[in-house]
Amino acid sequence: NRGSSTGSSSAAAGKPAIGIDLPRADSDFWNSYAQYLRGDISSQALNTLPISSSQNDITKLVANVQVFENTGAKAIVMAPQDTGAIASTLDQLAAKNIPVVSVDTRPDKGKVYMVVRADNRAYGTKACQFLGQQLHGKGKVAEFEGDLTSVNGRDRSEAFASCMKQNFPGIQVFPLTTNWDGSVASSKLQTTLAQNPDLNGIYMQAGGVFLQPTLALLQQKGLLKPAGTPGHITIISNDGIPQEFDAIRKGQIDATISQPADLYAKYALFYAEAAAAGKTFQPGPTDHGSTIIQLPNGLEDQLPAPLVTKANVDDKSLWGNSVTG
Amino acid sequence: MAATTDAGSTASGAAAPSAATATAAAPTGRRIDLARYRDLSLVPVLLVLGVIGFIVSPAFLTSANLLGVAQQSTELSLLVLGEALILITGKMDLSLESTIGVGPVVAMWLVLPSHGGRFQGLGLLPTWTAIPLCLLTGALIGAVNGFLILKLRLNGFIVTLGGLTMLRGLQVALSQGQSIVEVPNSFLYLGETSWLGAPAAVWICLVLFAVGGAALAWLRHGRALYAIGGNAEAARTAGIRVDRITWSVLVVGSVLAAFAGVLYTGHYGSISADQGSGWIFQVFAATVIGGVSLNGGKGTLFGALTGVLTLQLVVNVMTLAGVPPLWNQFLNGAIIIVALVISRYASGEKQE
Amino acid sequence: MAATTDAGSTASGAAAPSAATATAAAPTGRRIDLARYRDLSLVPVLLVLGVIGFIVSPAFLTSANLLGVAQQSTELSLLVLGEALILITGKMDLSLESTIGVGPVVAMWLVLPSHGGRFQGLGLLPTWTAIPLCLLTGALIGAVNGFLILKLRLNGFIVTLGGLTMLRGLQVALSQGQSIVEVPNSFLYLGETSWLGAPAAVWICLVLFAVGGAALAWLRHGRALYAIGGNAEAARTAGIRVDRITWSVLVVGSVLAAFAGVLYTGHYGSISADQGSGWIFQVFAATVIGGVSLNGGKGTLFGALTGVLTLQLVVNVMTLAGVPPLWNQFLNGAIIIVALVISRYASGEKQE
Amino acid sequence: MGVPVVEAVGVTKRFGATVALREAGITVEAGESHALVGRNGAGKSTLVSLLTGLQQPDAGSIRFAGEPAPAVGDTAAWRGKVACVYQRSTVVPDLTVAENLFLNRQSVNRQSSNRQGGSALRPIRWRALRARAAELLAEYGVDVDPGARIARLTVEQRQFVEIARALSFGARFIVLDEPTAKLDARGIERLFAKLRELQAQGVAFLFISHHLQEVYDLCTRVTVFRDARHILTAPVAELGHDALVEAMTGESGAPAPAGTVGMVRAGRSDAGRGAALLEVDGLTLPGSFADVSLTVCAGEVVGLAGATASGCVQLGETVAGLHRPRGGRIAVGGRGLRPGDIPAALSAGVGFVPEDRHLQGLVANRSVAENATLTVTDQLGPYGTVLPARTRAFARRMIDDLDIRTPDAVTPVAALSGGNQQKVVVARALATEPRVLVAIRPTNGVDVKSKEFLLGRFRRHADEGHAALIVSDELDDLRGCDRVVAMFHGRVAAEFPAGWSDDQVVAAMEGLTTSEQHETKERSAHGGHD
Ligand SMILES: Nc1ncnc2c1ncn2[C@@H]1O[C@H](COP(=O)(O)OP(=O)(O)OP(=O)(O)O)[C@@H](O)[C@H]1O
Ligand SMILES: Nc1ncnc2c1ncn2[C@@H]1O[C@H](COP(=O)(O)OP(=O)(O)OP(=O)(O)O)[C@@H](O)[C@H]1O
Ligand SMILES: [Mg+2]
Ligand SMILES: [Mg+2]
Repeated sequence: NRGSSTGSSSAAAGKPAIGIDLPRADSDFWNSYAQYLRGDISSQALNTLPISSSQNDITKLVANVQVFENTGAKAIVMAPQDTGAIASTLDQLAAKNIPVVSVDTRPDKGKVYMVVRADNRAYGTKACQFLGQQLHGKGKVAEFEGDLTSVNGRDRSEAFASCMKQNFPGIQVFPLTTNWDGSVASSKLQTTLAQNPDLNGIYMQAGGVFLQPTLALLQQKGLLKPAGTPGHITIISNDGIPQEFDAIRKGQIDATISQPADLYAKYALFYAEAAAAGKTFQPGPTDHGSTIIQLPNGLEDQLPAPLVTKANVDDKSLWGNSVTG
Repeated sequence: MAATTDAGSTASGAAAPSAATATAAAPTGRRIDLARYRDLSLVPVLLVLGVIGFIVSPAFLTSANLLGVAQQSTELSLLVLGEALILITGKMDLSLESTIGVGPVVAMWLVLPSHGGRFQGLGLLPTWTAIPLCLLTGALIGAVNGFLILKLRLNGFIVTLGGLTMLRGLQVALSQGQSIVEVPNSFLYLGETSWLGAPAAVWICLVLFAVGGAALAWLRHGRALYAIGGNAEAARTAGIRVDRITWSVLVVGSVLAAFAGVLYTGHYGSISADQGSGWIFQVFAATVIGGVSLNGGKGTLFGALTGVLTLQLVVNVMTLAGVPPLWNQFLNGAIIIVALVISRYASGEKQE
Repeated sequence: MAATTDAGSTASGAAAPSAATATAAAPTGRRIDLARYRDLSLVPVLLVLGVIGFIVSPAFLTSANLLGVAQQSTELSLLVLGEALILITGKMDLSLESTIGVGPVVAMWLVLPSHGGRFQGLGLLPTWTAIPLCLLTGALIGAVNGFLILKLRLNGFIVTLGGLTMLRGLQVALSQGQSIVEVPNSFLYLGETSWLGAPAAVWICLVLFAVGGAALAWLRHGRALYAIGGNAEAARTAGIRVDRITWSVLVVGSVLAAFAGVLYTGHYGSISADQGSGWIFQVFAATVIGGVSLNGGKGTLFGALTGVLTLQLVVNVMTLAGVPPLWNQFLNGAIIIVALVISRYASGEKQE
Repeated sequence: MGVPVVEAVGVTKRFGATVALREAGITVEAGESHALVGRNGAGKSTLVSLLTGLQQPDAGSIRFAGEPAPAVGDTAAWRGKVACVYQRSTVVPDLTVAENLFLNRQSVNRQSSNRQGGSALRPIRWRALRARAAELLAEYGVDVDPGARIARLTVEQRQFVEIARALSFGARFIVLDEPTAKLDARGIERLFAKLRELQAQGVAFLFISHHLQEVYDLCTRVTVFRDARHILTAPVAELGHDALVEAMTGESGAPAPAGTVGMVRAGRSDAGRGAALLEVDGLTLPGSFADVSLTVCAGEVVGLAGATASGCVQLGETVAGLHRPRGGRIAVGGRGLRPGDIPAALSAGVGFVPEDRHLQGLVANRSVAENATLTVTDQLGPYGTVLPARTRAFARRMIDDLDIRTPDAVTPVAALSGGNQQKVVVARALATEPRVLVAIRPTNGVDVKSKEFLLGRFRRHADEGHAALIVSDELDDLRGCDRVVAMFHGRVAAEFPAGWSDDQVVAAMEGLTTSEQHETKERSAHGGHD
């Protein structure tokens, strides 16, 4: 595990220092992100300060950022899971001309150099559309929401809900709050199944957390029928981790939305380097198949988040298929 | 805490027997000592919840739903079992919430091969040793806690709070923050299988609670827990080996937590890196509303079990009722407080 | 519990006081009674951390870094101040961790206009009332806690645990889970401004700790807290209005938490929906390693403050040292335990 | 006589700077009943903790019947050699009487009921246990439900549970540390009868008490400790009361022994009485007492005598504001008191020494100074402040005034010996210079000299123009009073002017209003020897 901080080899000595904070160490998605970061740092010989982790706590993030500031960071990469409470820190960094790349979340206020993320509202909409089509516009769907206080979760929930209401009024949605906890999701799903044995679909907002508990429960209830057979519950997940791909291949779930951990890492570093070098970007399409849009407080590069189904699950370009270890 | 005397309690004080006048002793026998029934104080709450559930949804009283609630309670109830024993002995262990996660991870780390899977273990030991290793890890954690609390005389609350953080950190470090999915079948079996139409975990929990309850009620060493928690000095003068028994209880509590980890893994199909995270509040809530005193020496396992069921039924009924997500947590907290009030008046006893 | 101090007892043995001759008591005065300095027991820990920090990074001893640590400690330290007062009085309040969030949200809900912004309030009151409203909300929460604990005689730990959940739920419900970003400037001012080169919040905290410490040491009602926490019944028979003072302390604790919410909002620039979530463990850890007893009647605010600084310095030094993220939490917990051990041997006193 | 059952030689025990025992020793022969006396803090309880394996001596050796004592911590082995009624309570309040009696040997059956433990897996038979407990309690004439929780028992009943438990181990050597302090006259009688019965069976006792008369009644030899040292051991019969007190105090020509405390009251007459300071009129507290009226005048010390159930303790507590009476009126200096309000009573000038110092009197982990000034924090500085210098000065005055033996004013009160702790409680009550002092069993656990001193202090307080009401069932406490009011079953039974005889008061306390009773001899002997 060591070595995260040793990217600063001799080649890196002259490069501007980049401070990187990880939002948490205990989730599959963020660990993949961290692995990609480390890989990219050493392959590109970047000069980074020791990587810190804020354990999903905004106050720790701010403390860590302060340390970066005091140890000479020229650009900072962070993933503030609380998009409000980072505001004053961003202002402070802007005052000191330290550009910030925000990964995965879009700060509500305060200047950012670039937001690198996929569009979470698009996740919700894509999931809604997929389920709506598979179920032909009618049926019952359970939705595992994340934490109500998480922006990403909220964006997905809102987009999913409004899309369902607009396009598939025949589908009844059971939103279940889970605080991103697999056991809570499992128990609420169990209750929902007792009440609605004819449940047709499930949308889980984070495969890393919900996938195994859900599969285990359905298995136990004898409801884990392969896709295409009668009684199959249509499941769409979100994240794009290898386990989800396995489940798609086995027909246990139908689809997932690949949240590109590799691209998050790659472009976070790319923009951090560019920022430190003083480059600027304009809204519009990019050279890597995404679009930069203008935000009130900066720019956002909306990375593509492909829908993965049985049809394209073996695509080598999907990060979930190339993750190491 | 403060035993405020008002007119009512004085009355009973004076009516209480004096040794000098033998006849005056009778009243004690006749008056109902409500405090003895504090373990049943949640029963009315459970009934109320049952009625609400029945009104809210016809699905509530189906066996699928009730068995579901029972199964969802299993892991929590094992932690509660352990914590109840520890609290009765007058100690506290917050680190149980990490033991449920770190036990399985250490076992996997020791048995899973060092290449092949996504998770790299050491592959030191054969796969069948996974469950014993997990329990052993639990025992070790309990023993270390006991050492810190009983030998170094550190404050138990804070030691185990530090332990909670450290063990959770160890779990993250060993598992590299990933869920471990390729778990050996032997390890999954107990948590996922069913016996006689009900999940095996439910049977196991019932047996463990029955065994624990019986030991507390009828065995000398079980009764010693109450004596130690009630007045450790008195227990010592009565010849009870206070430190040795307390240590054993801490070990048993941690072993139960590690075993809860086995059931959890089977139940949810993988070992997630934040398994059990945040549970300790629930554990305390269940144990204490079930009538176990934080000051030691009071409470029963039956009471603690009703505490778990209350918490789980609240979630179940709220899900069935389709409470709007935004108001979910608020209602949850409000119901706990209402349950406390009901149980306080049902037991007629001040909670200290 | 028994305060056995053996160092030097042999030497002084010959001159030791006899119970029957008052004059012989003098030698004890000369010996250093380590137990009296338990409030300073973290000072060696802080020194060790300082030395490590100095070795690890030249940035450690810069004023920017140290002021940063101080500012990051402010909100937590206010909660610790409140909790320390409550613990000294022999009670507990877990709901402080929610009060820090719900206080500001309620204030915003009452003052922000009902349309225009992303967050829709009621717009009932003028903007300048935001801070008073926030503090008032805190006072109300404390008063309700006091009512449940002192009048209904419910268990304080569990009532406030229920309260914690309920208030957090209320916050989520009112704010619809979103951060509130358009906060009036008056509300932000204290948390973001600087006075005399240091953040205003740091000054405010120092003043509040000094005032609190002075009150505990030199005010009649302050001293009463120790008596109540040590033996509430003895305090009552000595004419101290136990319930009234306890109630006040609960209210003060909640007001401090609400005020911490004001500083937090200014410090981080918005009110986030999970502001303070999970802090209560930190609060307890800081308070107790700082020498305040969970059983009441013991500890000082200075000790509690060293507890906060210890926890914050640990995080700061670990970040400066570039501890690998995966091992971060593990080390954090391990250091807390080591700090406990050091402070236990530095104070020479068993922790109960 | 053969090998002594227990022999402690040259034992030393230190607590920090305090030497509790310095090369002290004691030898108890088989079948002997041996008294251990000494002033508060002399080291008696410390010796007990060494003899029963609770603590380890720093130096010296302990042998039982010639064999070395078991290792500290091997409690089971100790229990086989010695049983003990400790000075501080060793019952578990939330367990039942039956269980407390047979703690850690619940599952042992009747035949071997003396032994510890028993098989760990043998289930407890609760019904049988309760039956055995009932039998055991019946031997002491204590009628309580064996299934009741200890917490619901009176102090005296609890004490009997402790005694019954210790005696039921079947040990050949039993230590009793102030077992009579919490018992009333009949209780003491029953205890002594039981002890004599065991003595006849060859059981040896080590008996600690501050009631020297009990020593003369029960014991054959006596050992005196003073200042942590062994002073003498002699047959009781050879040592007169004065010689015994002299050995304890180290002062020759020992003045007033217990029986003559009343002498302090020399030459007082009704003429010395001033205005009524405390007026209690038709006071009723349901379940405790009804329609009680009582007046205490300035310059007067009034005794309120009554057994446990007489309600006299509750009456005292009601005057101090601890309970809210149902009816009636309390006035101090002519002004009515707000009922059930302790601060109001305090500010009206009522000082209060509560019955149980551990429960109601002391904040154990706080200093002597803080405890002694707890009631007068409003006098220790301006604007609600409490200035440390003034606190210390005030406390030193109280320490000198009441002769409290403490290393210094900032010592936690828990580190004081029992008698000195009691003095701190008295200090706390006197600190306010109360117009009316209400003291409940104020000499509880206090040695002879200190008792005399405290009672003299109360008298002085009255002489300064205040009033004192002493609630007690100990005749020694009442001897110095100007008047004694006796209560029985919640009513005033009789009132005696100075010069009462022990028989009269005891009879009134026991509800026998005629004074020709003979059965009360025992009690009077207990109280007023000499
Ligand atoms: N644990 C302890 N820590 C410090 N000092 C102690 C401790 N136990 C006893 N002492 C001191 O040792 C001395 C002897 O105390 P001990 O309790 O043996 O006296 P005692 O003879 O039983 O007095 P009493 O008649 O009041 O019960 C006292 O000065 C007391 O303050
Ligand atoms: N925490 C402590 N620190 C110091 N000394 C202690 C402590 N606890 C007990 N002691 C000592 O142990 C001895 C016995 O304590 P205990 O409270 O029984 O006093 P006691 O007289 O003599 O009590 P009582 O007569 O009310 O039953 C005392 O002398 C006291 O000094
Ligand atoms: Mg003693
Ligand atoms: Mg005593």
